[in-house]
Amino acid sequence: MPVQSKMSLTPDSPLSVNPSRISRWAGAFHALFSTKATALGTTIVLIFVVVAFIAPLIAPYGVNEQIYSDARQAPSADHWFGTDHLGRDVFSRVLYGASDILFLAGLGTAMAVMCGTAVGLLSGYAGGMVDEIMMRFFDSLLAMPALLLALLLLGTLGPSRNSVFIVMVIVYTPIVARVVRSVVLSVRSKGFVEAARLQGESIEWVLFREILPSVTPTLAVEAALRFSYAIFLVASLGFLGVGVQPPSPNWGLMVNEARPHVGQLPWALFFPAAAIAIVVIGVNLMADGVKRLLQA
Amino acid sequence: MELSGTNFRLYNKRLGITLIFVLLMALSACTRGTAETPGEQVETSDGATAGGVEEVTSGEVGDTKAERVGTLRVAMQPIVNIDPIAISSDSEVLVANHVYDYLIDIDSLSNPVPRLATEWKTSEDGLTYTLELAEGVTWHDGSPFSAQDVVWTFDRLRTTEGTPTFDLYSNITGVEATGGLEVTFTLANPNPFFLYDLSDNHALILKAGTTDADTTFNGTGPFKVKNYSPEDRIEMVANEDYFVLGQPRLAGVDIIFFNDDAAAVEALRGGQIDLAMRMSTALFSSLQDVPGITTSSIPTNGFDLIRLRSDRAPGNDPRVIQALKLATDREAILNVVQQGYGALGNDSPIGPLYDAYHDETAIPPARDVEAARALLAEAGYADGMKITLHTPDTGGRPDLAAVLKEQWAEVGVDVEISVEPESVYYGDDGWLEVDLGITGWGSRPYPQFYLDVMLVSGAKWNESHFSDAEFDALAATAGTTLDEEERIKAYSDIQHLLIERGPIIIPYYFAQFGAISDNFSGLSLNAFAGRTDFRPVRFVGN
Amino acid sequence: MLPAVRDFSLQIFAGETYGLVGESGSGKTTLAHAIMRYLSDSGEIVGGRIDFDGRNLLALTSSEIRDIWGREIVFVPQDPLSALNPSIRVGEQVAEGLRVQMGLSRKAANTRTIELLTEVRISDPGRVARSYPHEISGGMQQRVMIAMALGAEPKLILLDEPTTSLDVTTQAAVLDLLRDLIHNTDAAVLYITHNLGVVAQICDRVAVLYAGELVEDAPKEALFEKPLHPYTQGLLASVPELGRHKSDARLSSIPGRIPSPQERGSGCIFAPRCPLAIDLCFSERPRLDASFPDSKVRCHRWPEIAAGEIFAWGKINNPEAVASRPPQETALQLKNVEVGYTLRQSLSERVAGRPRRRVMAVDGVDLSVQYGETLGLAGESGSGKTSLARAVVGLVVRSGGDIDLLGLSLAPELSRRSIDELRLAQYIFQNPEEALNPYLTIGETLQRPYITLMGQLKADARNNARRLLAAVKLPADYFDAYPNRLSGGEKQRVAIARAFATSPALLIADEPVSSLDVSVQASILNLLSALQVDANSSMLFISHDLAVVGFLADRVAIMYAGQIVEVTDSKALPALPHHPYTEALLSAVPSIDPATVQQVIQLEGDIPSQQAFPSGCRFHPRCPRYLGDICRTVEPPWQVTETGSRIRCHISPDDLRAAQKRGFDNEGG
Amino acid sequence: MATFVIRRMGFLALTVILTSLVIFIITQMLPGDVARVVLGREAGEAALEAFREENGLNDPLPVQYGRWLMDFVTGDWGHSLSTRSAIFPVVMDRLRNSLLLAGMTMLVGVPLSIILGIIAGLNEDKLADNTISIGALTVVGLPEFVTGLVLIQIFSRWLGWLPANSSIAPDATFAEKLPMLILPAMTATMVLLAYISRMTRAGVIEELKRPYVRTATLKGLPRRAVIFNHVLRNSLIPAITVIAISFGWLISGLIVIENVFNYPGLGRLLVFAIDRQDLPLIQAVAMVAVVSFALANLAADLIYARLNPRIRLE
Repeated sequence: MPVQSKMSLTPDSPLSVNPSRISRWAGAFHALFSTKATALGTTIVLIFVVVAFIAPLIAPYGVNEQIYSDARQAPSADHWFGTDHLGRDVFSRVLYGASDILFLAGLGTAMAVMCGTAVGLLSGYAGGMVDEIMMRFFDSLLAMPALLLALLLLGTLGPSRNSVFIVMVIVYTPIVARVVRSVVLSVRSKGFVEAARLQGESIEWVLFREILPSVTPTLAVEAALRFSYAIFLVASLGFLGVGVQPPSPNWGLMVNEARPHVGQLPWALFFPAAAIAIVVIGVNLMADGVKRLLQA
Repeated sequence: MELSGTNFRLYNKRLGITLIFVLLMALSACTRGTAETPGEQVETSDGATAGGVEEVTSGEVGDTKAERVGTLRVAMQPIVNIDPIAISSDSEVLVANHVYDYLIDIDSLSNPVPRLATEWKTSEDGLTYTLELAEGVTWHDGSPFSAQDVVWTFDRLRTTEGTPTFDLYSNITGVEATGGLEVTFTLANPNPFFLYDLSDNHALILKAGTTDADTTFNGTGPFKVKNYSPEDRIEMVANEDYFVLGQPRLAGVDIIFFNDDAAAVEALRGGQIDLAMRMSTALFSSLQDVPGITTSSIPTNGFDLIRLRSDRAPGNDPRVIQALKLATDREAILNVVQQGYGALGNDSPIGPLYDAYHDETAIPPARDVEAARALLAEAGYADGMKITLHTPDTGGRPDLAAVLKEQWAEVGVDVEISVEPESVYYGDDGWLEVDLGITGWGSRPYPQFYLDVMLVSGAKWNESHFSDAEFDALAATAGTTLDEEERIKAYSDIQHLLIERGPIIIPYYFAQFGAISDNFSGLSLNAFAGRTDFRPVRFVGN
Repeated sequence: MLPAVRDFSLQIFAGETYGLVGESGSGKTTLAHAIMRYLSDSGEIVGGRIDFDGRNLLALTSSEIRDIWGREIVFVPQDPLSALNPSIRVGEQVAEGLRVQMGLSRKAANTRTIELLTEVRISDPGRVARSYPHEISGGMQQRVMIAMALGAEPKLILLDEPTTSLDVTTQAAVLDLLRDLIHNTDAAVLYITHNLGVVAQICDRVAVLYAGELVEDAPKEALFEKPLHPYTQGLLASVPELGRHKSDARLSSIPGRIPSPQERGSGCIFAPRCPLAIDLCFSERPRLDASFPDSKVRCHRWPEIAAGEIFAWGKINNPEAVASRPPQETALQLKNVEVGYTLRQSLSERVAGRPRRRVMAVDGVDLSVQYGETLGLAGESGSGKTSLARAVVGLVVRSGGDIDLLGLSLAPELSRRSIDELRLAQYIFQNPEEALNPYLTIGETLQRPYITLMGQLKADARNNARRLLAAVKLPADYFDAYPNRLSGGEKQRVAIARAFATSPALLIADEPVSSLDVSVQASILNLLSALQVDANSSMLFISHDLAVVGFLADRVAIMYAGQIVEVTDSKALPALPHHPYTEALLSAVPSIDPATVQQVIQLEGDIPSQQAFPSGCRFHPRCPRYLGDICRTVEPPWQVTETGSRIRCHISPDDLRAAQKRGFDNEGG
Repeated sequence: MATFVIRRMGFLALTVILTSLVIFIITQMLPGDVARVVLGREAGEAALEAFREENGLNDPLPVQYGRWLMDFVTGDWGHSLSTRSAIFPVVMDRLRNSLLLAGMTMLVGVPLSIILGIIAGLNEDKLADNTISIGALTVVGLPEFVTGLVLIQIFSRWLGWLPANSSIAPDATFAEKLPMLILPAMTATMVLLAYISRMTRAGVIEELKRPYVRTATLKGLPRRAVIFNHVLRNSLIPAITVIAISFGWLISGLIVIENVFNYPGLGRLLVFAIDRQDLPLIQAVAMVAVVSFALANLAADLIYARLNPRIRLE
């Protein structure tokens, strides 16, 4: 049986997580644009972040500027997204809303990620009773649907921006902590961590230099996911009227405020709703990219 | 002695007949055929005043033995209280109004009209009222109704501490059954508005000795409760033994609870409910051209009140309230927040609906940003002022707050808005505590009510903590004098006084909206939605 | 598109067993898949022919090839657990193929399944057939895979490292089974492996694959006797054989690493690593020449090699060989060390008052290591050797016993040991991939011990780290590189460097070469012993491979079920007598000498669970030399043999020797 | 298996008890004085104090908690502070409605999501996959209230096929309820669809890469048999877990959807209770939600264990 073959294989993507410090970033950047989908997601998120920062510079009207004579207008050259029932420019409000969402959902997520990481690191590394108690406590928080917990907490704290922020931290910290903890548990027994312990490294070094970097990629994916959920939560709370207060340009609140007018001013509902959808999709697509980056 | 009705004839005429709007098949057909804009439709109704009255009558005359058909499905906010002594919201009153009966109703012309009381007499000194009660009235549990039930009910209303009627009826010195079906009220001081007080929202007659009115329904009213599913709906069927011949004309009324007015309007549009009365202007205007639905609106004296506490900084400086008044563009607010429905406010609770008392010359100064700034600077707020505006989450109040924030920002007042669920805002007396707040006030048949509970020194709901000797004297005069001219004068002075220094801004008076399926006819809107009467409503669809 | 395998030609005849040898990255699994025309989405056969039984497989339709799969060509993969569907009972998995390929009825297929399971020497086929894959041992799983392959009486059997993932004794048993099965079949067999010993034992012919190319193809005897390709020579020279010791000869090793598909140049693919390479080798790719009538080799210089004029590597005594040191003083002393865990209970279990389950990984071990000595610790997985090692450095907390290092009594907990104590004992981990923090540069990793353990300033630490890098023969530019640029062997060098940075008195190496290729393994072993001599460290060297242990260690301790059963001088390993367990382990090491016919001692059953050790002698349920009740009830005593070994057995050393000698004689005769 | 079930149930009980503590603490911190809420704005201090004494509001918190928990377990859920009605029948009625909606959603949404997920997974990175994935992602991006409003606009306003309002009557027959269930169920399906189909897709892709698929293929099994007998069996395990957990979400987490459609389920009741600071009602609804959620998780665990023989060893 003569066998002769000539074979060619395309190898897996040569991307890897950490070639060197500089090219590591370059690699990450490359990965975030590696497929059309992730490139789209990354672009959306980048635009979103940029808009959030420069909204006051590019918005044609003020966030709450009410031009009574222009109230209830359909999209036009003057008002790209039309105006709402109070004569506010929907386009400008959607732009300002980007910073509202970014700073509320973004900072809330960031804070939750920080708290969750700290708790997850300690809990996972310490193990034993500390770990057990923390995890049981988190289980009990996670045994409630997130929105239910959020509503209960908001009932207690009263509706305000700060409350929404605190609620987000309380709701998401356990989730992040569990994710971090599971990574810590798998990294903790790896040779390099044990080697560090054998070399008498301090707890801080072990936690932050040995373990944390390995947690980071998972954390990045988790943070992206949390962020997209946070946008949802902020919008949903706004929609239920228990979140940020009017006349904040919160997209969820805008949808809620536009709802009675949907028959006549559909644009006032459509654009903020579309903004939510696009950003959530963007964040999700980017998260997929980050995930791919990890698997490569 | 004369029939009490005549006392008020003049008043009624002045009130104007613009209140009325009758929903008729004919009219709705006309709407569908010709009406292009909501405005036109309202005008049609205004033009047809006299005819409207007759239509109501003719509707009632019809054949008295008509079969009771059709169930009217009404969208309302969820109810919480069912005991008449504790009810307050539109929907709670609406339910009670059909399970129980009042002694006297106030009709859409603000005339006291008979209900359980068929006629009444007032003594010369105005201190004794004698009411004759209807015959053949039975309770839903089958037992007969008597004067004792009325006595018991009013004793409960006036002696139960902590209820709104405890104060209202403090003027009553005695309630006696002076016959099997006759009851006599004795007053300490004359009260020209006593018949209206007898028709207070809470004054529904309960069976003597009832202890569980907060969980059960045993009334004499036109409908019996078939099923109450808290937070969801209440289903009622016609009371076959109702004492008014030929009423009710419906087989039943289902009141379905909606937290969300937009959802209610969707349901109306989809034919799952037949009547919606609570809705924002936006929702109302969205219903204008919908086939099969007739819309109508009537003016009311209900209003949103912006009030600043006057007993502490910053409101204790009259220049501050003056500046805020100057900073406010009432017309813009009416147009934007209420989309032009309703009437322009003049910072007093005596609105144009009371045309006997409303003073058209009492007009707040026009918006003047510079003057407002100057006043604020004088008051020590040259660099602006930061203040939180509290508002319940219902109706157009959040919008009103958002507009005020913008208008006041121009004079340097930085408003932070705090929106709370209505129940939370009113539930814990927070609304009486905060410095700056928005409060919704419902329409009443006479204006004295507002002055007595809201503005006189120490009044229970004096949320602005307003205390002004001149005002108090004027209010007392208006509330007790039997001289109509004196009252008109006092009310006029009050309006000018409030514009000048009252710590309140009233930017508009509401219109009451209603939208009903063309399957029903015979409904008249009431300025206070809870007192809408379903007894004459007929099912005319298929 | 990069070629993973190119220009590969091979002929296998019916009844022939072909060994395909290559290290990781050589493309042997890709090749196996290609032969079956089974390729993953990323791969493609871009040219050539595969003729099977008169048909070109590449020209067949997918339904035609499906008829061949499982029926005429069968495949036995490397990792049986993942190759079995976890949620289907194994019997059904065997029967399913029989139904589809042989058209058997459900009932007939089930009957045949039991027969097949019996054929692969599964003693309780009914129970096994009803089990899920995870419920049976690795050896059992692989037998099931083999049964699955044999069911259709195929014409070609592809075996892809079928024993690599198994424990030593199991591996031996499965190999034994395979040898018999192959012997009794007419099918052509392609046996893919990296293990030259296995090839020597099983195959008729051997093909050597390097970086996707066939470099040598010869009958087994010829290849082992006279390898013509430098790479083949290197491979053979780098295998530590039983009985070879570091004091005799250093192991040869091949420098560098297998080039990735992108790195392959235009010349001979092996030239960059070949000590015999000449200019021609770099410029022109050699053809596959027929060297002898029956052999082929791809080398420009094979005639010179064949003539014995040059050689790349050979089994010769090496002048640099490390001299064995005479025993001095005791450096490390273990007394009655126990490592026991209480299994983690959930809170609800605790609430429910369930008794805590205890597991003994190490149960009363006494051992000592002398200054400068290397003590080998051998045993199968689950024997407790790693737990023991980790207890010494404090990575697991021992539950009993004393550990003295240089007279210092070490606390059980790592956190209670001083920096000085930490500096004395360092550890090399089994898996080089996990040994280095992927987020620190090699330089940063190597500086840390100087900073933390020696208290040096950063600049000094940096210089020392650079010196260290050179000492383990890694290029200086790796200093700023991250570990992902390094190969497995290079990572292990860094890990070794880190461990030696502080010149520890004791070094513990836990299977440091088990995951490395043979040629790399040799260089790591050489490096270890060289550094050990320089630092004058003692070493505890753990491995499951007796040949490796025997090569590197001065003395060897054999561990079974948490206890030491034998301690012997490594040079005495080839001699008799031994503990019956040691005997079984020794018999299981495949010899690379094709002339040796091995008689493997097969052990019944599995290593006992750490939750319930057998009474008496813990080896008795599996012991081929089981005496009777005494083994079952009484703990065996320590006995000393003539060769100086200490054996824990009821059988006297003389009787043991006699019995074991007889075993050898039987084989010989 | 029996011990596994018992262990999981013990774990569940523990979690629910801890969660009940969290709920109790949060609700205790709600602003407003219960006595004041009940007795109204004008009640005197003496009346308030009497009420507190009578209802044990002056007891130490742990005592109150213990009493509350015991009452909850024994089905004595007290009366609503706002509507004065008994809580148990109301909550049970809403729970039934929630179960009905959840059941409807599962019936339609789950098979659809799984099929789409499988199609996407088997055609990784091909047209079908991209279409499904982009569709799912788009739905993921849309909050429920937007999806719900869009569906109302299309099916209720434009086409007039289905009612926009789902306030089903308590005595309605299923045939009467059905049209009202469709839109909210569709909205919930959208959320599940994205979630479950992505999960299924990932499961299929992951399982397709496993060596046992190669074993099955090289056994000569037809592709169909490989997919159905081998791949799906394993790849659906995580999806089924997700489904069970989603069921818990459907019962308790449809707060937004129930409010958009005015559906009388637990979510709407909760918003009602929170709006009115109705402490016992909030606690009861939250507890029912938590217990349902926990039971769904338990079901997920058990199904997972049933399907995945490896788990049972643990």
